[in-house]
Amino acid sequence: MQFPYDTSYRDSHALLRYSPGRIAYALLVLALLAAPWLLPKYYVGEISYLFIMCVASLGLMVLVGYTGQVSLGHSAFLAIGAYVHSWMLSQGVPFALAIVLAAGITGLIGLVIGLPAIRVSGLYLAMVTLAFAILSEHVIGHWSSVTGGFNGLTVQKPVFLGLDLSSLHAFYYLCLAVLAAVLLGLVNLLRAKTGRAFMGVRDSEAAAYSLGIWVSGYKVLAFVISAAVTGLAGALLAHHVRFLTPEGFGLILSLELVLMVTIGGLGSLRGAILGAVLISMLPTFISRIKPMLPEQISKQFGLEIFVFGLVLALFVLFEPKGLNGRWIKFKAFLQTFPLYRKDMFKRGKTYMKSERYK
Amino acid sequence: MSLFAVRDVSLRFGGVQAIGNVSFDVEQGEVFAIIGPNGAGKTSLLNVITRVFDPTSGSVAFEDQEISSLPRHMVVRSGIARTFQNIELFEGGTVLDNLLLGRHRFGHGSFVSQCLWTPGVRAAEEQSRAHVEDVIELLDLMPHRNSPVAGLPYGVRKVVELARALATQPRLLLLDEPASGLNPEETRELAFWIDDIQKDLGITVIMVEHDMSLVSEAADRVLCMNMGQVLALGTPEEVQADPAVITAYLGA
Amino acid sequence: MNQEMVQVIQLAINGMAIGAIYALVALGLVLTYKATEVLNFAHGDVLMASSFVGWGLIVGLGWPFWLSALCTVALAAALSWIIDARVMRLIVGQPQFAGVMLTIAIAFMLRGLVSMVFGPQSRTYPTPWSDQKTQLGPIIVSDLSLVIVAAALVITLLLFWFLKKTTLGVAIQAASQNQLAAYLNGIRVKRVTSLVWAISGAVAAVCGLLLAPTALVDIGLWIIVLKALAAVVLGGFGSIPGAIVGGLLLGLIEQFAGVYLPDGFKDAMAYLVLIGVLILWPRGLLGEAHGRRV
Amino acid sequence: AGVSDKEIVLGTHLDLSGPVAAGMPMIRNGMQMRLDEANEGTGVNGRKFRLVVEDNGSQPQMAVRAIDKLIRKDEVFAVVNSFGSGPNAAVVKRAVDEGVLYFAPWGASAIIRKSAGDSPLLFTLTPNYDTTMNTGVKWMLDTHNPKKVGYIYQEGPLGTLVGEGVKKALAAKNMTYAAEAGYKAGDIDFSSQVARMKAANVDLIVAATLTRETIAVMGEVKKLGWNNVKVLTATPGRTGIVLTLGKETVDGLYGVGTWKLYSAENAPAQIKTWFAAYKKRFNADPDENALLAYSYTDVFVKAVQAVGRDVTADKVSKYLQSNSFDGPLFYATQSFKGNHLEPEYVEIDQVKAGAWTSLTKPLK
Amino acid sequence: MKHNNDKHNATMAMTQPILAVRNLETWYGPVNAIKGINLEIQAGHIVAVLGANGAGKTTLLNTIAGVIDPFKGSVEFEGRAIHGQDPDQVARGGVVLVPEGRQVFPFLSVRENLMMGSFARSSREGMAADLARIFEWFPRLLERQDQHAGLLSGGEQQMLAIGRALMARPAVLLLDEPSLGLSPLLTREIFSIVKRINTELRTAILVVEQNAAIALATANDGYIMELGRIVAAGTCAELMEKEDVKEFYLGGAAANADREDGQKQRWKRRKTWR
Ligand SMILES: Nc1ncnc2c1ncn2[C@@H]1O[C@H](COP(=O)(O)OP(=O)(O)OP(=O)(O)O)[C@@H](O)[C@H]1O
Ligand SMILES: Nc1ncnc2c1ncn2[C@@H]1O[C@H](COP(=O)(O)OP(=O)(O)OP(=O)(O)O)[C@@H](O)[C@H]1O
Ligand SMILES: [Mg+2]
Ligand SMILES: [Mg+2]
Repeated sequence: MQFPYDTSYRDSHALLRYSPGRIAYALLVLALLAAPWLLPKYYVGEISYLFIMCVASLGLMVLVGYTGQVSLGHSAFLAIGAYVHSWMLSQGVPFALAIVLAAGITGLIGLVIGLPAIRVSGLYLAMVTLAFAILSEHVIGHWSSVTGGFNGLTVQKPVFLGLDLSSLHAFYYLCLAVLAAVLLGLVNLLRAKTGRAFMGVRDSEAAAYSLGIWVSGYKVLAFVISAAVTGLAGALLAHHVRFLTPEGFGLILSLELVLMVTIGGLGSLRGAILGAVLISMLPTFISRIKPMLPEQISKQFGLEIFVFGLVLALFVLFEPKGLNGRWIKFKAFLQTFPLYRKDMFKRGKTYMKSERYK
Repeated sequence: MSLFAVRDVSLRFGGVQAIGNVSFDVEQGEVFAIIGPNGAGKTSLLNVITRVFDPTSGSVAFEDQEISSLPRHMVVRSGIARTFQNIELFEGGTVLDNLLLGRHRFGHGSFVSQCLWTPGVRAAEEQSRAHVEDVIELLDLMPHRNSPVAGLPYGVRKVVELARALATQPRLLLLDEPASGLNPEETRELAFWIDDIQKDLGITVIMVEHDMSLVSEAADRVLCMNMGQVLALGTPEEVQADPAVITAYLGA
Repeated sequence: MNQEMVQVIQLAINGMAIGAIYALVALGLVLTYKATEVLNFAHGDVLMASSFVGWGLIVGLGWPFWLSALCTVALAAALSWIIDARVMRLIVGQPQFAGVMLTIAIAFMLRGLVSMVFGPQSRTYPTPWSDQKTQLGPIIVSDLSLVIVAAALVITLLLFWFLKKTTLGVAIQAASQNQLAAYLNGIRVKRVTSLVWAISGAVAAVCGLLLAPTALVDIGLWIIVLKALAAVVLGGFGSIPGAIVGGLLLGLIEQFAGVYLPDGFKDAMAYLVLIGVLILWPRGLLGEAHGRRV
Repeated sequence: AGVSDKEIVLGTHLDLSGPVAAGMPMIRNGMQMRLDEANEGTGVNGRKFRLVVEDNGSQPQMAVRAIDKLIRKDEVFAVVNSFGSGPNAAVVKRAVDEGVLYFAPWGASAIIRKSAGDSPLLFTLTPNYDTTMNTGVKWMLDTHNPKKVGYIYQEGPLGTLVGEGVKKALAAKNMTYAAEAGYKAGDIDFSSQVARMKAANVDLIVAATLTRETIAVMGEVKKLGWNNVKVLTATPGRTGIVLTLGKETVDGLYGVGTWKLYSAENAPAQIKTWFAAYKKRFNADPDENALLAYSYTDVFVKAVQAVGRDVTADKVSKYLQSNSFDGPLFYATQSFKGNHLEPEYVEIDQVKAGAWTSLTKPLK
Repeated sequence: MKHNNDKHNATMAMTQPILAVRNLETWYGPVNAIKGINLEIQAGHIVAVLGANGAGKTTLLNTIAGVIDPFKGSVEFEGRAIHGQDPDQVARGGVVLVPEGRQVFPFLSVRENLMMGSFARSSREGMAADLARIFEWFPRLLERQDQHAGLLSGGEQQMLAIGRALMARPAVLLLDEPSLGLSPLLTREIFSIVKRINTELRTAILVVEQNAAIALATANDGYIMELGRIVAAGTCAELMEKEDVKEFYLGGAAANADREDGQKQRWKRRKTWR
């Protein structure tokens, strides 16, 4: 059993207060650093991709999980980040500058898309972002002089200080570094004033105003941060794919991102990462288990999507608080060990609360 | 010149005249109660003061500054904090989170330094926390400090809201039915707190209230509204003795 | 009538015909939204599945069209009832978005099931109206479009009357606005919400059956739900007239933008209008006035 | 890589879960059929083919993961008959850079070529949309002399590429589009596109459309009673399925064919047996894609067979480059020039009485 | 406490109670909100439940109404167990709850809200008369009958919620803090209406209330809850005699005495019942 207690104010916002947690995370970091030498090539590449999706998922989580604004158009920010980055590389802009500018420009576009959020909210906002994504796909497809249109755009290799970052290992570390930086930055931001203000905007606008939170400002700020982080992920994704076409950034990708944050658990960065891992690995996992099924079933078309849907449904049904919720229960189990009651988290009757007044 | 002045404020919702030409002054250090039948426009008046609604006409001044055209989020910066009739807490957070949000109007470092969690930001956080702890202590919230507000009993939630308003270090505090849902014992405690807030912290209080025991115990002056109009204004005793107030509000 | 006029009228008629389909699909979305505040992403897939079932009955089993249509509608209603009663029910009280996720999951499963059961190939079946058209002076309308418009009209009026004028209809609205209070008033909330889902499923089946002759029985039919979504949003969530207005508007915009604006603006225009409308009317054209009292 | 004592591992990535998943069983089955034939007995020089199928969902990102798995985990010898312009363009470079043969990707050959940096390990067999369309439209212009030409296209690589060919043919006659109208994959209504054509009063509509859209466009044209217009569809619309689903609606439709088309009735005996074998094995009627996948695989298998026991990508590549091939769907014997199967024959067909009837000999 | 309960039960043992709660225990996840409660309502009686914040009063009512399932124990209505039923079933059975915090249907008009109340009634008969009576009792609602309920003031919503429950013609009416946010005049009116409902319609009423004075004056019997348990029970007359009740619930003499010397006494004596 573990009892939380603070001995100074600092304790309460410390990130890892107890040594088990510290040790666990230190081990995780070590494992991630060593992974490229320990794992087969294929997995190293897969994990790099996971890192990228984690960054994108973190970006969306800031918006959906912390300010409660749903975006169905985040694939557009990925696309913008990827295209801006690739275009700048092709214009001879150095890699480091290009990736920062890609994030910055995507952030600016996030600002423009965030402006309607001042007036529009909920599902209406989701639709605005969806419309934006469709429009931007349209623009990318038709602005062929810059984007290569539907014929695609080849992405130049990432070179930083004369170092080729496109090799399997170098790219792995690049993605890991970006993920770590984004994660730390967001963790800090969200435990500081800005993060609390986001929560305020999400839970009660009336109260937020009364405490001096400039609600519209923070809503737009969340869009900007979210877009910039997602744009950053887009820039990395460009190097992962090495060849950009507009179809790569459609509605499906947006949905996947939204699935990541909801399955992960809204309102938690850990959830964003867990969700990204689950959703990105699921198709691979399904195709791995397929050969184990009898031929009549495994050769059926539609099996993939059916199983994908089934797994999603099971997750939503049995863990509506997301993977993060599961994690918290697991921790509670460990911390209260002999006293843990199974029905501690049992769900009783629940009733729908209208969200229409928001 | 008084600390706070409402001048000829009117508010219409379509055909409903929620407030009609209400004027009053509140002096520094006063506890000013607003009473009146349900639907008299009391909450609406607080909403006009805190810029939730634009008044159809009239003006509101605080410390000689016109506040009826401030952006909504700037009101608290001029020193006015409020609570809500139907509790508006941040349900996703703990009591502590809610109170720390009350400190929003004080600087905590730039955006970038927040991302980097610089020593400056950390110091600001700790300072906020120290201030919040004072409020927690004042209002006896220690046992609930780290509880999620979502599961708290109604009465505690009311106190948390009050505490959050206090955390903004206001000079004028607007309370909307602070005693509703409290039992007499708790109401008496609230009276003590209001007393402390007024005497020790020097905060002027305007409260909308239906519990006459609290009003007569805590308030210096009382305004009674009816159908959006001022019905009576005076000391608690005077107002409670006013026959118009008795017929419209108190009952025989 | 000069050439130009004929064209404008023809376009308007075409736009209304396609708009009526959008509106009808949108109507189904509005219903489930009204009853359970779930944005049903699986609606398009119920529609698609119904068209396959319709094919199975008409072509596969060789049943007469009307009997098959009736059975298909009943099956779709039953399916939707089950989706609500057995699946959606389990996550009541969770944030709105959990519901959206769940319907997406159900959508995937339906799509997978249909292609596993029927195979993924496109197909078609005959209807009493296939390849028939009606000529009104210089204007030509396919009979199917007329049927669609009529169906949209009848269904809308029925639903409108049902929700506004019958006690059960008002109870449906009540259950959606405050479920706990509805329970406490003795409204059989579970039955009522499932009923609405079933109605919505039936409407989807009608759409699926009417759409298949022109758009083929195809797994990709579900995509129409995106258009319907745009229509719902244009008109305002939870508003039945809104869904109709939104759907028709969308159809007309597409039609006229497709002919009179430069190539490439057909879809873009619809979404630009959508964004513009929402900025001016953040709750859609006919959405309920909202805002919480504080 | 991919060649062991007993086995040659081949990979492919198809759209198993995306928008065109419906067509994939045909490709996979056709390919599998040819490989199984090769595996009979002792197999190919003592080795047997094993095929690994991955899903690309028609999305570049998924394709990248699929190819990474094929290359790094399954260590395939070659990627054969992988599907989709975008997915193939996105991944081809990864494969050839690792020394993996990339054979017969289904998609826009020129784009895939460009993306691969003209690697000698890439062999494209799909005729280019732009060049074949150029030939087809040219024939229409010469034969029917349309005054105004309109273009209806699916937004995406198909529309872009076909458009390039059409434009080129028009430019040669000093013409441009009188009207063009795009649509998005998944659209169900084509009345506005056809109305736009009608408004521009065109007398030839070139349609870069797939099955459903081709039928719908024809349906609109017929509905309007618009008799003095011809509709020419590109290869993806010139299929058997368009006939079965479109019925009378598609009567009179012109199509640009880049391979022979058989139906169960009019096929030569040899093809009929093949149809029967397919039906027996997969319990479904094959379409031209199945046969096409079969023929492409056939070319590949022949090359592997020919180089003998010591199989390397280089050798297979050399063999392919220096020999010519025939197949049941090819209009004539063809060979690889610059690793692309040439010449690109084109035939103009028209739907008459429910069947594609050729109007021309194969044109170059 | 035991003693109290026994005596209380003994006095009423001859008639079967219309509603009986036995050994009820309810949990919110890890929180034990009520810890074994026994309570009875005789037909035609008004019972008041008093208690501090968080005592579990709302939880008790919610458990009776079927909003929450109890962990242990039973709720019996007219001798039949009703715990574990869905709230709509309980309501149609005749036990209707007016929940804490004005649960109105915000986008329905006031009149439609009232119509919804009649869903639980067994017969449609006399509905118009009931509606008229409610409008007579709450004239304010008549004025606002076509307005969306969500736009009413707090007090107006409370009236609406009570009126709506009455439309169900319940056998047992459960009221959770009906005076919350009402003006003193209205509070009194509501309680007089409660009394009238009780006498005119013979409805048994269980009312949770902070305003103990008026609650005890209206009710026949009372219970006092603290931290999930019943700590005192008896007829209202008995309860009003208790010193503790006087001091803590009736805002008794002790508190006012402190002010005599001009200085408020800052001590807070917290009652712990045992
Ligand atoms: N947004 C609105 N639209 C229309 N009418 C409104 C709106 N807000 C309030 N009203 C009406 O204005 C009147 C005054 O409401 P207000 O909430 O100020 O009353 P109150 O004095 O606070 O009452 P209570 O003591 O019951 O809380 C009420 O009749 C209410 O119906
Ligand atoms: N949803 C919930 N989740 C967790 N705990 C809860 C929840 N609702 C109530 N509780 C806890 O159960 C206990 C009893 O709460 P309840 O609301 O029944 O009290 P009450 O007597 O009605 O108080 P009040 O006078 O404030 O309405 C409290 O300690 C409260 O914190
Ligand atoms: Mg009020
Ligand atoms: Mg309570």
